[in-house]
This record gives sequence, C-alpha cells and structure tokens, in this order.
Amino acid sequence: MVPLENYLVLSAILFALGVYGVLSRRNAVLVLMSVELMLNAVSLNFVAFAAHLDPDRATGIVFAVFVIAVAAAEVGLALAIVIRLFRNRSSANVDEAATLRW
Amino acid sequence: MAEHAWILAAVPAIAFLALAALGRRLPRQGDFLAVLAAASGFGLFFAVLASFLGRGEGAWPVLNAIEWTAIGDFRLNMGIAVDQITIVMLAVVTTVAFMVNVFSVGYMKGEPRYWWYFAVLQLFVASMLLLVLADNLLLLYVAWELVGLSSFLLIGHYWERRSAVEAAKKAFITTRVGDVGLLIGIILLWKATGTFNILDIIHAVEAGEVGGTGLFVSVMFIFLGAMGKSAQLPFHVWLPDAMEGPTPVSALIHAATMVVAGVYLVARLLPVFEAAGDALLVVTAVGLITALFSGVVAFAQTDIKKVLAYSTVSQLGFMFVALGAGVVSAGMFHLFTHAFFKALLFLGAGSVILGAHHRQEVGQLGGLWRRMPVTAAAFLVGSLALAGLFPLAGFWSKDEILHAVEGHRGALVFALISLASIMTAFYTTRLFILTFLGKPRDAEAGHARETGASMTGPLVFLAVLSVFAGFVVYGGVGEALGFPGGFGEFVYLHHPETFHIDWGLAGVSTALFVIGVFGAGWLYRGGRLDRAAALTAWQPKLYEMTRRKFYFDDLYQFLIDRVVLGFSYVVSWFDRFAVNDTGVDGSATLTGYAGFLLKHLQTGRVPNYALAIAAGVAALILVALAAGG
Amino acid sequence: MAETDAQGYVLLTALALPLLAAAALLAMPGDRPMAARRLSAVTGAVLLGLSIYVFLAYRAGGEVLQMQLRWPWIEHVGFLGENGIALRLGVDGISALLTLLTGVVAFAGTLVAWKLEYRARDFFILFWVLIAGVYGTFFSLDLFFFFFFYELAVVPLYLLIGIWGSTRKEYGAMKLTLMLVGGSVGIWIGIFAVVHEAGLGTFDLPALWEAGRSGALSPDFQKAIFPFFAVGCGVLAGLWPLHTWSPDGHMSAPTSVSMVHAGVLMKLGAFGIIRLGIQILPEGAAFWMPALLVLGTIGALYGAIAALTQRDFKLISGYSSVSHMGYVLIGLATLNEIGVSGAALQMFSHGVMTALVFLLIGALYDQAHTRDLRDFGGVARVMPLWVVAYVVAGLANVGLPGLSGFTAEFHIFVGTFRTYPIFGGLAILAAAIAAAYMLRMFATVFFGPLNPRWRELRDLSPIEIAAAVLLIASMLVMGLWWAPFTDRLAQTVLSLPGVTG
Amino acid sequence: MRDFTLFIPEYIAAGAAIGVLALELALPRLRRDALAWATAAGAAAWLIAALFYVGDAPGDFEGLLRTDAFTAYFRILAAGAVLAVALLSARYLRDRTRAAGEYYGLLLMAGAGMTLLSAARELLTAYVALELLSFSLYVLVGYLKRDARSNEASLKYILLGAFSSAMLLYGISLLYGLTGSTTYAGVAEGLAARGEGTDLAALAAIMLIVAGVGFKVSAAPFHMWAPDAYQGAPLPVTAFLATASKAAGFALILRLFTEALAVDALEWRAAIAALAAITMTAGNLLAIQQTNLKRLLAYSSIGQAGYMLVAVAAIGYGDAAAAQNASSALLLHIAGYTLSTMALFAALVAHYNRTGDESIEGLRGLSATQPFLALVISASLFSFAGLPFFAGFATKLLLFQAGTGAGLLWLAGLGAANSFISLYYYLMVMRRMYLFDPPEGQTRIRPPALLGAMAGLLLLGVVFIGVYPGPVFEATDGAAAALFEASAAAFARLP
Repeated sequence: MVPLENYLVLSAILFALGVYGVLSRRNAVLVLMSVELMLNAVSLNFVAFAAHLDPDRATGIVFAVFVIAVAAAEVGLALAIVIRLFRNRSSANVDEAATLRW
Repeated sequence: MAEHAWILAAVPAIAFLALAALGRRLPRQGDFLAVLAAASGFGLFFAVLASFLGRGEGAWPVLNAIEWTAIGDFRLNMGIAVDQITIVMLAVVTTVAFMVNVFSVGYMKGEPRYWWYFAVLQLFVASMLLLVLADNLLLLYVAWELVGLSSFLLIGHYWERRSAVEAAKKAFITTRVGDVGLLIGIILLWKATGTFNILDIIHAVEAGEVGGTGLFVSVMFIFLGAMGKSAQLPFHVWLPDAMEGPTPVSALIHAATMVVAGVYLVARLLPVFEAAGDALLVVTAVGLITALFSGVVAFAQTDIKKVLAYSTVSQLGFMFVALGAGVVSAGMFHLFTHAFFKALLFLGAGSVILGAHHRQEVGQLGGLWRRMPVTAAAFLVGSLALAGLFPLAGFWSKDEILHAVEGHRGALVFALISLASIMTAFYTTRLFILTFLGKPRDAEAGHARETGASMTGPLVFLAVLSVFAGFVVYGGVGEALGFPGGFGEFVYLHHPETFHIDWGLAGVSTALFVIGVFGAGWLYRGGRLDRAAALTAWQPKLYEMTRRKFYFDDLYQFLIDRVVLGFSYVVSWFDRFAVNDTGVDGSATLTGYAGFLLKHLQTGRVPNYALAIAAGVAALILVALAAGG
Repeated sequence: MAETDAQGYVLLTALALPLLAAAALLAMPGDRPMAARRLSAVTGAVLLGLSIYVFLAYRAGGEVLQMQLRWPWIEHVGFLGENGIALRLGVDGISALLTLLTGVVAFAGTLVAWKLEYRARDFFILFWVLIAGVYGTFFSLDLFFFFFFYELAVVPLYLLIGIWGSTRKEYGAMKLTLMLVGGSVGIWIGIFAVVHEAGLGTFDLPALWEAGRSGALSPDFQKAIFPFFAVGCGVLAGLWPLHTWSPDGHMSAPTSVSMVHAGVLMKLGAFGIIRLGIQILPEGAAFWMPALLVLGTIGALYGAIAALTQRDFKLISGYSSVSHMGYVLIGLATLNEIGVSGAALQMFSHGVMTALVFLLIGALYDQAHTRDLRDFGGVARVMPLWVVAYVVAGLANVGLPGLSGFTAEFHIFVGTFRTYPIFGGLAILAAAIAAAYMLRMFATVFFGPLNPRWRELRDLSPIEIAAAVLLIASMLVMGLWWAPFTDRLAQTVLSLPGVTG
Repeated sequence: MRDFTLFIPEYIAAGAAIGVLALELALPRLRRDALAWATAAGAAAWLIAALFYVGDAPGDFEGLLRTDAFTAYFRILAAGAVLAVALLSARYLRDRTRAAGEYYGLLLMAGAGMTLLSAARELLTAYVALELLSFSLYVLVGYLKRDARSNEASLKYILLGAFSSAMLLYGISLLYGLTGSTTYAGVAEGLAARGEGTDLAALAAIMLIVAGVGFKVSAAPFHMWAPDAYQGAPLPVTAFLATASKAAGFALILRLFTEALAVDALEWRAAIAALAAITMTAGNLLAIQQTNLKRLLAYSSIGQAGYMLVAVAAIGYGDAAAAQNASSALLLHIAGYTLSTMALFAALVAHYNRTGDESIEGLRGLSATQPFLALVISASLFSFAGLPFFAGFATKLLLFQAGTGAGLLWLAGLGAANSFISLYYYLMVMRRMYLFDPPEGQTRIRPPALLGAMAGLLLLGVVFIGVYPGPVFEATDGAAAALFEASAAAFARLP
C-alpha cells in the first residue's frame, strides 16, 4: 500500500501548480484548465484519505465523484461564457477584459 | 419710611418705563413727567431723612431684605440698607438730579429724541439710587452695570456723530474692564466670608475671620472696579471723551453722581480696606497721582468741558487721598460739596455753550461777563468754591482733607496735596478769566445772550448750595438741622469727631488759594494770551505733551490695535487654517486619499484578483498562527 | 420601576406632535406653502404651550424625575434582559428648563420661517423632524431612545442647510453633518461599553445611573469611557478643538435653522454630557472634569477673541456661541451645585439670546444680502426696532444684569471661583472681551452716520417682532426673577452624583 | 430516516422553475413579463408554504439536512428575495432580452439552493447547495449576452468563483482527512479528539474554508470580484447578489462555525476579527471615490459584510450565550439590510427603467422629478448608515452591542467609525438628488405603479424595524436558538 504521505504531497503539488496556473495564465481557457488541475488535486486527496483512513471508504469516493461531476458542469458553464467573451471581443485574453475597474 | 427707601429708586424707574414706552406720544414728549419724578424724588428724600433721623442713632443702619434665590445651602438675600453714608449720597443724587432735570428742559429743547433723553436720565437716577441703597455687593454690582449702561446710552445720545459713538463705546469698555475687577473682587470676598451682604462682610473682616494676602488681593480687585468707574489713572481716558454727551448729562453723571460711585464703594468698605494690609496706601498713591496728573493736564485744555472733566478727575483723586488717610468723613464731605459746585460749573458751562451758539473752545469765547451776567456770577461762585475761597463749601471740604492728611499721612503727601490744590486754583481761575473776562475773541461770542429762567434758576440754587453747604461741618449747624452733630459726628469710621477750626491750617489753605489764583491772574491778566504764548514757546515739548494728555489715548489705541486686535487676527487665522483646514478638513481629505490609493488595487484583471485571494489565504494563516498560538 | 403617571402623556404628545405634523405635511401637496405655514404655526404654538406647561408643572420640591411614562418596547430577547428597551419618558429640572427653551426657540423659528418661499412644505417637514429629535432627547430616560432622538436631531440638518442655506451652503452642510455624526461615533462606543459592562442587559438610564453610582462600573472603566461621551457630545456642544463647524455651519445655514441649531441643538451636546457623562460615570466625570474645564475656558476665551475681528455677522455670533458654550462646559466642570445650575441657566439664556441674534441677522440679510459689518453704518436711522432688539440681545450677551445673561454667568463665575479661582478670573475676562466685540458691532453698524446705500431698508415685520418679543420676554423673565428657574434646578443638580453640596 | 415532507416548499420552488422553463418553450409568443408574473406566483406559493413550516419542530433528513427555525428564517428570506427580484426584473428584462425563461428558472433554483445551504449539516451537501446557488448566479450575472460589461463580469465571477470553490474543496478534503467524517458533528468530534496545541494542518484547512466562504460574502481581500460583478450584472441580479447571495454565505458560515469548527475557535477567531476589520474599512474607504451607483453599492455592501463578520468573530470570542446573542443580532441585521437593499433597488430600477443611467450624476434633481423615489433611496441609504427611523439604526446598534458582549469593543468601535465614514458617500448621493436641479425640461413624473408600490411597502418594513425591532428580533432570536440547539454538543466542548 503506497503510504498516504506520497499522495498528499502529489496532491499538494498538483494544487500548487493549479494555483500558479490561475495566477500567471492570460488566456481564460488556460485559467480554466488550471482550476481543473486544482479540482483533480482535491479528488486525489479524497480518494487517498478514503483508502487509508476511512473503514467503509464510501464517503471519500462519493465526494470525489461529486467533485468530478461539479468540475465538469463548471467547465461547461465557463466555456460558454468564454465563447460569449470571444464573440464580443474576438480574444479570450483576460487582461483585455478589464474595462470594469477601480 | 426709611426702610421703604427703595421707593426713591422705584419712582424714577417707573418714570423710565413710562417715558420709554409712550414718551414720543406724550405732550411735550413727557419732559414734565421726568421733572415731576425728580422733584418727587427730592421731596421723598427729606421724608426718608426725617424718618431716618427720627429713629435715633441706635437704629442705624435701617435694613430691609427679601430672599432672592436658594440652591442647596447657597442662600442669597437682596435688600436695602440705609446708614449715614447712604443719606449723604441720597442727598447729593436727588438734589443734583432734580436740578439737572429742570436745566435739561431748557437746554435740550429742539434736540433729536428729546423724550428718549429724559427716559434714560430717569433710568440713570433709578440705578444710581439702587446702587447707593443696595445692602449687598451683588445688588450693588447689578446697579453698577445699569449705571454703566445708562452712561453709555447718554454719552452716545447724539449717535449720528461718529465721535459720540466712539466715546460711548470707549466709556463702556473701559468701565467694563474695571467691572471685571469688581466682580472678581466681590466673588473672592464671597468665597472668603461666605456672604455678599456688606455689613456681614465688614463684621467678618473686623472679627478677623479673613485676612492676609487673600483679603488684600480681593480688596485690590474691588479697588480696580472703583478706579474704572471713578476714572482714576490709568482708567481716566474715558471721562474727558464722555463730554461728547449733552452737558446736563456731564453735570449729573460725570461730575456729581456716577463717577463718585467708586468713592462711595471704597467709603462703604473702608473697614475692609483698613484690615487689608496697606491697601489704603495704594488708594492714597493712586488718588495722589491722579490728582496731580489731571491737574497738570487741565492747564493745557482749551475746551471748557474738558477742563472741567480733568478737574473732576483731579477732585476724585482728592477724595481717594482722604479715604486713603482712613478718614471717611473728609472723603464723603468733599464728595458732598464737590457735587454741588462741580454740577454748578458744568451747568454754567452748558449755559455758556448754549448762549454762545455752541462754542466750547475757550479760544472762541471771552468777555462774556457783560453779556451773560447771571451765568457769569454763578460760574464765579462755583469756581471760587472749587478753588477753595474761605467761606465757600470747597474751602471747608479741602480743609478737612488737609487736616486728615496732616493727621494720618506724612509731610510728603501733605506737600503734594497742597501742590494739587494750588493747581486746582490755577486752572479754575484760568478758565474763568479766558471765558468771562477780556474781549470776546469771536464774533459769535460777541453777541451771546443770557439763557432762559429754567436754566439760570438751577444755577442760582446750586450757587446758594455751594456757598452754604460747607457750614454743615459745624456741630451747631448740624444739630439745628436735626443731625446728631456736625458732619464729622454724623459720618465717621470708628468714633465721631467733633469739628473745631484749626486757624493755622486755614491760613495755609488760603495761602494755597491765593498763590493759585494770582498766578493764573498774572499769566492771563485781562484775557490776553501773550504771556501764556511766551510760556509755551519756552517749553514747546512739555506744552505739547500736556496738551496731548501725555499720549495716554494714543498709547491705549496702539495697545488695542496692535496687541488685542493683532492677537485676535492670529487666533482667527489659527482657527481658520490650523484647527479647521488642516485638522478637520485635513483628516477628511486624508481618508479620501486612502480610498484613492486603495482604488488602484482594483485593477480589473482576473489574475490580480486571484493573487489577492491567494495572498489573503496566506495572510489569514499567518494571523491565525500569530494569535492562535 | 416608576410607572406611568398622567402627565407622562403630556410628554408623549409633545414628542409625537412634531412627528405627526411632519407626516401631515408629507401627505400634503407641495404647491400650497400657505397651508404648510399655517399648520406649522399652529403646531409651534401648541408645542410652546406644552413646553410652558411642562416647565411650570414640574414641582420644585418633588422628587427629581417627574412626569414619567414607560412603554416596554423589547424585553427578554437576545442579550436584552429584564426591561431591555422601553420608551421611557421623564423630565428632571434641567430637561424641564431645556424643554421650555425648545418650545420658545422652535416657535420663534417657525415664525421666522414664515417668509420662506422655496419649497416651504419640505422645509417644515425636516424642521419638525429636527424638533421632534430635540424633544425626544430631552425627555427619554432610555439610552436606546436617547441616542435615537439624538441622531434624529442631526439627520435633517444636511438637507436643511444644503437646500435652503446661503454662502458655501454645500460645504457648510456637509461639514456640519459629518462633524456631528462623527461625534456620535464616540457616543456609540460609550453606549456599547456601558451597556455591556453594567451587565444588566438593559438600556434603561436610571438603572445605568444606579450601576454607575453603586460601583458596578469600576472606577478605571469609568475613567476610560468618560472621554468617549465627553468628546462625542462635546462636538455638538462646541468643545474647543471640535468647534469649527459652528462658525462655518451657521454662516451657511438659513435663519431659522441657525436659530434652532445654535439655540437648542448645541444644548443637546451639553445635556448629553450631563445625562451620559456625569450621571452614568461619576468617577470618570470627577477624574476628567479638570481637562473639560481647561477646554471650556480655552473655548470661552478663544471664541471671544476670535469674534473680535470677524467681519461677518454670523461668524461673530458663531464664535460667540462657541464662547458661551465654553461657559456651559466650565459650569459643568466645576461639579458644584452653583456651577452646574449656572451651566443649566446658561444653556437656556444662551439659547434664547442666540436665537434672537440669528433672527435679527436673518432679517437684515434677507434685505441687504450682505453680512459684512463694514458695509453698514447708522442702521438705527432706518431700522430702529431692529436695533433696539439687537442692543437688548447684545447686552444680554455681554451679561448685563436684568437680562438672562447675567443670571447664568453669575452662577457660573461663583461656582467656578469656589473650586478653580484662576479659571473663574479667565472666564470673567472672556465676558469682558464679549463686551468689546458686541460694542464694536454696535458702534460700526447701528450708530454713526447712515450709509446712503441702505436708505430703503425696512424694519422688522410684525411676525418677526412677535418672535423677537417672545425671545426678549424670556430673557427678561430669567433676568429679573431667578426663583422659578433656580428652585427647579436645585433639586436635580444636587441629585447629580459627584456634585458637591 | 428519509422524511421527504421536510422540503415541500423547495419542491414548489424547483417545480415552479421547471414550469417557467417549460412555459417559455411551449408558448414562445407569450408576453415576456408574463414569465415574471409566473415566477412571482411560484415564489409566493413557496413563501406561503414556508410560512407553514415556521413553528414546526426541528426535522432531520439522514443527518445531512436539518429544518428548524434557522432554516425557516433563510427559507422566508430566500422566497422573499426571489419574489422581489422577479417583480424587479419584469419590465427591466422585457426591454433588454427576448429569452427570459432561463433567467427566471435559475432565479428560483438559486433560491432553493440557498435554503438547502442553510439546512445543510454535512460538507458535501453544503458544497452541492453552494454550487447550485453559485452556478445560477454565474449565468444570471452574464445574462445580457450582447452587453460586453455583463459578459466580462460573469467571466471574472466564474473564474474567481471556481478558483475559490477549489480552495474551499481542498480545505474540506484536508478536514475530511483530519477527522474522517464529513458531517459537521463528525468533524467537531474529530477536531476535538485531536487534542491541544495548534495543528498546522487543521489551521490550513480552516483558513482555506474561510477563504472560500469569504469569497461568497465578498469579505476583503476576497472581495475584488464583487464591484465588477455588481456593476456588470443586470440591476435586479445585483440586488439578488447583494441580498440573497450574501445571506446564504452567512447561513453557511453560521452553521459551519457554530458546529463543525466551534472547537478550534482559538485558531480562527483572530483571523475572522481581522477579516471583519479589513472588510469594513476597505469597503467604506473604496466607496468614497465611486461615481457609478452600482459600484458604490457594491462597496457599501462589502462594508456591510464587514459589520456582519463582527458577529461571526463574536461567536469565536464569546461564550455560548454571547455567541447566540451575536447570531440573533446578525440575523436581525441581515433582515434589516435585505429589506433596505430591496427597497433601494426597487427605486433604482424604476429610475433606471426611465433614464437608463447608472451614474450617481444621473440622479440629479430626482427630488424634484420623483420625490417619492428620492425619499425611498434616502431612507435606505440612511438605513445603511445606521441613522434613526430606519432599520440600520436599531440593527447596527444591537449587532455591535452583541459584538461588545463578546469582548470586541474595539471592533464595534471600528464599525461605528466606518458607519460614520459611510455617511459621507451616502450624503454625496443625496446631494445629487436634493441639492441639484433636474436636467432641464424634466417635470414631475409619477413613479411606476408596481415598483412604486413595492418600494413603499419595503420602506414601511424598513421604518418598522428601525422604530420597533421587537417582533423581528424575537423571530431571529428563535432562529439563533435553533441554530445553537443543533450545535449544542459541539459548542459544549468549548474550553
């Protein structure tokens, strides 16, 4: 059985990468992909904890499934909005979408 | 009747209200009402005098008080107290008021706001009588302020003239500064003795409950008030300017009654002054300096009323010297006689001014002896009384003062007071010669006419008084009038003194009179100014200084403009810029600026927002660690 | 727990009447100003009657709090325990006197606002909300409602000054409102601390007073919290460094708002210091009073000196209000029965005086449209009644005996001398300076040759004369006959904790 | 056991949502604001059904959801908000877009989500309900497809929303790892069992959750999405964002921090207090500079969130009684705030429908043209500033008083100071309305019937709470009692 810590470290790394992606990427779609990365880290976490700590394993795995489902819905929705943005501004660059400020 | 002496004050007060309310619509604008009030006041005085004397010495002073207010154990009773000093003052005020009212009817005919003049005159008389009758310092202070108010209104009667308004303002503010001292003194005395009642304070002081520097400080504050009202140096500046008011006003207020309020106050509280260290020395010094200073300044004045004004200031100095010597009878006696002949001189000057078609400058008068014989004769009697000729009133009161000073003060004070009386004789003679003798220096003065009976009447009456008032000092005359004896036996501090003429002293004072009169007679003989001009040419700087009243007015004007108003500009500038713009508005703009800076963090770009969230999480963890640990 | 007595409902009507008037005016169409004026005049008159009744019905000998009314509002909910919040009204000596003041000044203010043309109805709506706030503060014995009405009196000010004001009205309106609400932040904090510390879970003032007296509020706590109340209410009372809204605010406020504001609202601040400061935190008051005394004296001197060289009428009376409120603070700071009753008398006297002064300034400004002293001269020739009224107000301001100014100042000076003679001397000096700036105005504006430019100025209108007579009458009554005022105050002042007999 | 009858009102709401969607598909030629009336009817039915549940004994669904007075309070709040926003949107949407079905459907869904969120006692259920609410809002914010600003707002909102919900999830996963359970009660037991001393993992988990939840209630520094989203979103949606979304956030916080995380109060209370201080100050300072009305109200709403967080901090610092008092005062303040905001937006929508101008400048002379609307706007602004006669005065006083009860006098004082600062920019708005003359040519205009009536009714509610907060305060006190009854066990372990 792979020790729990390895999973946690991996998920932390994934999470950190996701955060870095959101902070640095200019294109909305790539930002979305980074968020997906973070959500995958979360699912990994849940599965790892379910495997090691939880005797009946159900909660963790159900949670992971739900996260995946919600992530999918979120991406669907976000991409729809990004397409709308693309229609209006012919670019998905997040920096250009900054007319609302101060 | 003595315990209801407050009626004396109530009658003029009611007259004031009547005149103020419907004066304009009354026939002759209500001047008859004023004269009636003054006359009834004069009559009522004798009733009060009779009832007072009837009670006999044991029952003095006659008291009558009501409870005014009470907060916790702070009780305040207001009422009247009639004793010997009060009787003297009542005599002076009612008599002179009556004469001035009668004189004013003629003098003020045709003047603007004729009814208002009489209304305020009654207000003045009422508040002066209240001042004299008050049994406690608080009521005295109330009357003191009302007297100041009526003087302000009367000086500023011709308020169309800028100079009259400025003079009224100057008078009110200068006396007001003095009143500040008086109020502080009154409250300090209250703090020490626990009461405002004058008699209780005197008993407490005499019983020794109060003393030391505390008493001295409070007495000095009270003397400050007296100096303000009685125009002693350095508060004297307002009295000469107060001549802007109508002349009868000068006669009543700035000669006989108001200005002596300070002397009355010191006389009333003399036992307290005695107990307060060397307070009396201070009183003597101030009186002496003022007498000498104003005597010198009177030499160089050319306006009749200004000369008389400075003469009043000087005579008040004499009274304070007498009180300073601890002899209340001398002070009060001089006050008594001075009121009559000074009122006479002022009314005489008024008659001259009216007769010579409003000429006041001595340079424009001269040779009025033939044109206005009655006024001239009355004026002569007044002048001689002031100068101190033997049988006249002025001689006896000045003799009493010399006697008091000789007895209680050293030779130096005696010498200086003698010099002052020489000066008095000198400027009185100078004034009389320049006004009545010699040739008329101006066409208008050439055909001046004698004034009407309603004005010469009071002059004659006062002239008679100026001649015979002096004899009251004799025991025999006193008893004849029902008094327990001469003036000394009636008004005294600790024990009555019977009067007996001291021929040596009488000789000295007559000598002083002669020196003064003939000195002036020689300098201005026959009304010619050539010798006087030569004298001024010899010492031009000194003459200019005396003529400009030793630059006191300019000094005060400088002080006010530079120091007081300057400081006020600084304060209002400070309030505008420091407290308001930087302090209040400053903090407002600061908050706004903070908002402005924060605003720029909101760049509108998603990565910045995400960064804020990430940084937020980190910060929260740090805060939780720092606090939670 | 004093229950409701019949007279309590008098207070309730005096409180509800202005609110009902405001509501009625709100319902009325805006284009009939005459109806609004008549309704307001009636309301003003009735309120004046009620105020006089409240003052006279207050028995001097009876117990301190009279005419009580208590309606439980919220109890046993959340942290509010027994008697949590109650609409509890009651009057003691000081608030009875100030009620009379409010009645007089409000009625005078209504009369003066008679000639207001621009949106008269809206003006009166806001005016009556303000008056209701003032009455509420003087009556309420519950901290929640005290603060409710205290703020209510400040809420309409922005619009009253902003819409109907004169010079720099927007700046004046914003500054005035912000500084007064800024002050109430201090009161808020004070309330939170006191209600929590007392631990009774109630806003009932008498209970909090008892807690303050009985030591439930520890001395250190009281010393720490008193400055919040002192500064919070001090802003409205013109405490020295926080006074700058008074000159600016009055310069831009319309006449009747200035009258009510300087006449009554500034007293709200001083009343707050008594109700919240002295009564709830006696040890705190005893500890901080010397500081308040110094600030009060500075205020008195500072206001008088600054008024000396002002050129605008309203600035002079603005600074003189700061100076006179300085006296009130000095009176309070003496914490002895004469001084504190002097402060209460000064509140009434200054209220009536300033109301008259602003009335007259308004009457002149409406015709001359300039308030610069130097433009005028010899006005007595064309406006004699106006000059007589102003001279009376000026002399009251200066403290001439026979008028209310002297009565109040005398008590304050005597009270101050008992404990702090030096400050008493400074206060009297400030009174002398008051004589200087008042006389300066008399000389330059009223007397002297008439400036030809003002030949056609008209004298006071009958309505203004009525208002002026009402104000002068109150000045004379207090000036000549002290007993009704001092007897009513004696009981209350002695009952204040920390006030030495 | 599965008692399905507990959530009948929610079924009504969901049913209505689907009904509206179906209605639009079936009758495309229907007048667009008819849908609004349908939604309003659905919301009204939901509200009436909710009223039936007010007095009921607390019900439990499989340990996941709990219906008690607390849930009833938020159910009524949600139904009321949806009803109001539906009526606000009627004419607003008719002028701007053809397809309105999804708008109203999602509105009802969001409301249902909000109630579930307040009922949730298990992390996953709470998360699902939260995402239901959030997703509906992402779409609603971006509903005006052709308006670039609405589009940009929804982009920012969804990207940052997703980002912060990811953080929330990560926190929840760590929490699950630490305690082995996802129900609030289980988490509480797990945390308690972990013994004394700061536990970095628990601390990190809680802080991540605070971040996720902080984003929802727009607490600084997670607030940056709010101004842009409020400005870009259609006006009625901004109203919904300011009221329902914020209330839902606090429902979650209250459930979470009184039960699951109560044990580790020592760790998070300082952070929450700091969060409250920063939020109110940043919100008020930033608002001073604003010229756009919606953006100003966004910052004002952030300020209000700061005041509300004071109560949450009080839950951390105070004992059980002080915490319950703070919660009841918070719920009262939320009720007052919601009423004031709805009244304000009723007036603003009426004004916007006529002028189409969002700037403060656009309000010039409103007191002359539409005095009633000006009165309503002034009343709500004064209510936000906490001045008498209006709800804010009583609710803010009681809220800060409860905060002081838990020993947070400095925070209450800061709140009072911030309310004072807020008065400045509220007065700037009133200055435009009262002190300026209307643009030339504009005369008196009668306010629109529906919005005018709504504004009047809400104004009455605002004044009622301001003057006589008694009854509403008793209701919220009941809700707080129910909340603490549910978390009694967890709170008892508090040292």
